Amino acid sequence: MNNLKQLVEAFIFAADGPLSLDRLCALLEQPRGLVRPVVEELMQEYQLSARGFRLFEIAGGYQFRTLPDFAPYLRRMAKERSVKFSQAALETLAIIAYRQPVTRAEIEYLRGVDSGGIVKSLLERNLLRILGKKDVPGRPLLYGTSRQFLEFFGLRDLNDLPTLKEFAALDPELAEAEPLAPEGT
Amino acid sequence: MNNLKQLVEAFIFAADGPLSLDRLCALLEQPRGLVRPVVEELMQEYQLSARGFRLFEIAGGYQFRTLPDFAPYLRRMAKERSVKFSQAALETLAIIAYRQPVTRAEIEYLRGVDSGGIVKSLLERNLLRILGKKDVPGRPLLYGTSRQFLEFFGLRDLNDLPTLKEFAALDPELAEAEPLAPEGT
Amino acid sequence: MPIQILLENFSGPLDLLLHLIKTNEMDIYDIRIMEITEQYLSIIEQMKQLDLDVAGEFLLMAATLMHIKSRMLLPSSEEIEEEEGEDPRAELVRRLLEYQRYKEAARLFENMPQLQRDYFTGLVRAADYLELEDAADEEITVGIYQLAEAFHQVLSNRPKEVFHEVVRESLSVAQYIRRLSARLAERKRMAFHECFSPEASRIELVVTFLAMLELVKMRMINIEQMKEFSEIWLTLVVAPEQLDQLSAVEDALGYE
Repeated sequence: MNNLKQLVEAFIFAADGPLSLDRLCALLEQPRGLVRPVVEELMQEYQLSARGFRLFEIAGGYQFRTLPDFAPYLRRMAKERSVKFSQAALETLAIIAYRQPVTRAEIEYLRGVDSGGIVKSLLERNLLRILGKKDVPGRPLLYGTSRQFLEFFGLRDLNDLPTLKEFAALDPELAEAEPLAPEGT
Repeated sequence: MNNLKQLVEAFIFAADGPLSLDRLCALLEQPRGLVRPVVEELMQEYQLSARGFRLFEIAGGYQFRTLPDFAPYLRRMAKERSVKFSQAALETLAIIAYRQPVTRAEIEYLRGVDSGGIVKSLLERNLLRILGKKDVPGRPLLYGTSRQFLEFFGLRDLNDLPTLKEFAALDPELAEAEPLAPEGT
Repeated sequence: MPIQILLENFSGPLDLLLHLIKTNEMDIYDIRIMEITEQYLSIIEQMKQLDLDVAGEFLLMAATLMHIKSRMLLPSSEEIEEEEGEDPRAELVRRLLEYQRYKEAARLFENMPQLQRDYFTGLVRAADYLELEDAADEEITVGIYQLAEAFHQVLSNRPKEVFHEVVRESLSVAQYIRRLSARLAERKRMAFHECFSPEASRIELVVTFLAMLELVKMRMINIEQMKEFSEIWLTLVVAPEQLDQLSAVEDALGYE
């Protein structure tokens, strides 16, 4: 029966939200009378041992969660999770990388939406730098990518950015796509 | 110090991927010398106790995962069926994993067939990454495996790849091109 | 003996060859090339008779095999041995061995525990209950590929009116007419593709093309092609001095 406990633990752990007793029984193909005591035993075990997380009963189901005491620390980690990008940030970064030097207006023209906030956050993440001002009325700022950008993507220099043609060549359907090379360096 | 172990456990549990020792130390604001033994103790504990999941060392970090033994049951719960690789995709992935950095032309020479579509789909699944361009005419892209590749196969690093049966290469040139210990991660 | 083989069961010609070597219990270092070539060709022939597509790679290998066979048939005088040095089969053997190795690796990969098939891990669990501001915004792990792909997307979703707008703003067709006719006056005859600079943006290409059409319409140039798909030639059909009249018509073009 030890095996059943391990299995219950594995199911609750791997579920992507609180797992109800009914669902658990269905998955295990075991009656409630057999499964419920196992879950309760598990909850007790976690309660008694000094672990970093516990088994909680939440929203009609069971779920492992870290102890509330640790929340301030864990939030620190959550904030740092920013090595990932939203689709919008990625698009903006891509436009700047391939089209630099580029103004905010040009980015917005290509994306079709306001991009000020995203440019600002990319600047804050040191992925962009300001290359100067464009010689047109209003003298808007010109953006380009930074050294950190190259480091982040593991590029030696901007010439290392793949041209779209190289990807198009992988896929016969895309072969007719525009062969746009990064402009300038 | 028991508190530190709990916190380490909570961090690893709550992280959205394998958590490296360096990152863990930075989050805890503690030196490696203090954190490493704690992680090792935790790993040992999970190894010895019959739990539903364990602490694994994967892709240069630590992560809780269920035991492969339970997979047949847990698959019942998985929402998306894991995508099965085709023979062609596995061959391509193997060539890239063992020979990286490698160009598309090299892959195709080894396989004897066009592999563009497969490379593209592996790139889309994040299992590959572009390592740069090769210093030969045409500057073709160089492919290698990604961190997600390690995560996917539960490998600590590329040295964890199974060793391939050696064969007596007929061509000294090819034998030289054999450094099977892949570079970097 | 008819061999029932479907090419699609093989990931490529090397895979098929390995299969033949194995079923014939041959030593990979000493392939009986006549036998193998014969069997290989008969399989390809069968496929063709069944009206099945045979991928080019399989045909290429057939050619390679026949080439090796012919070299094996050459009298093996010692001089040739010394000159050529290598066994004609050597490169093929090397490729087969190397391929066999990765085929084996592919099998190992298949059996290695895989995430979401053998290993499971709760995904992004902290976001569930730590009340993260951006938990809802789906984030993606990126590499250069994703970056390039994003740019590709932007370009393909680009607003349609882009041409008109930019044409009006910065590249006037009139200007390109002048440029093109000046070059023609100098050279008398130009190939179609020479009119487009390889660095030109898509917009420039479009404007150059429009300029070309305008010149044809004004009967300033002639366009000819010898046969289908061959090079198209542009010839100036007026005296160079007459090009001066161009500026007069410019305003009437309506491009501004």
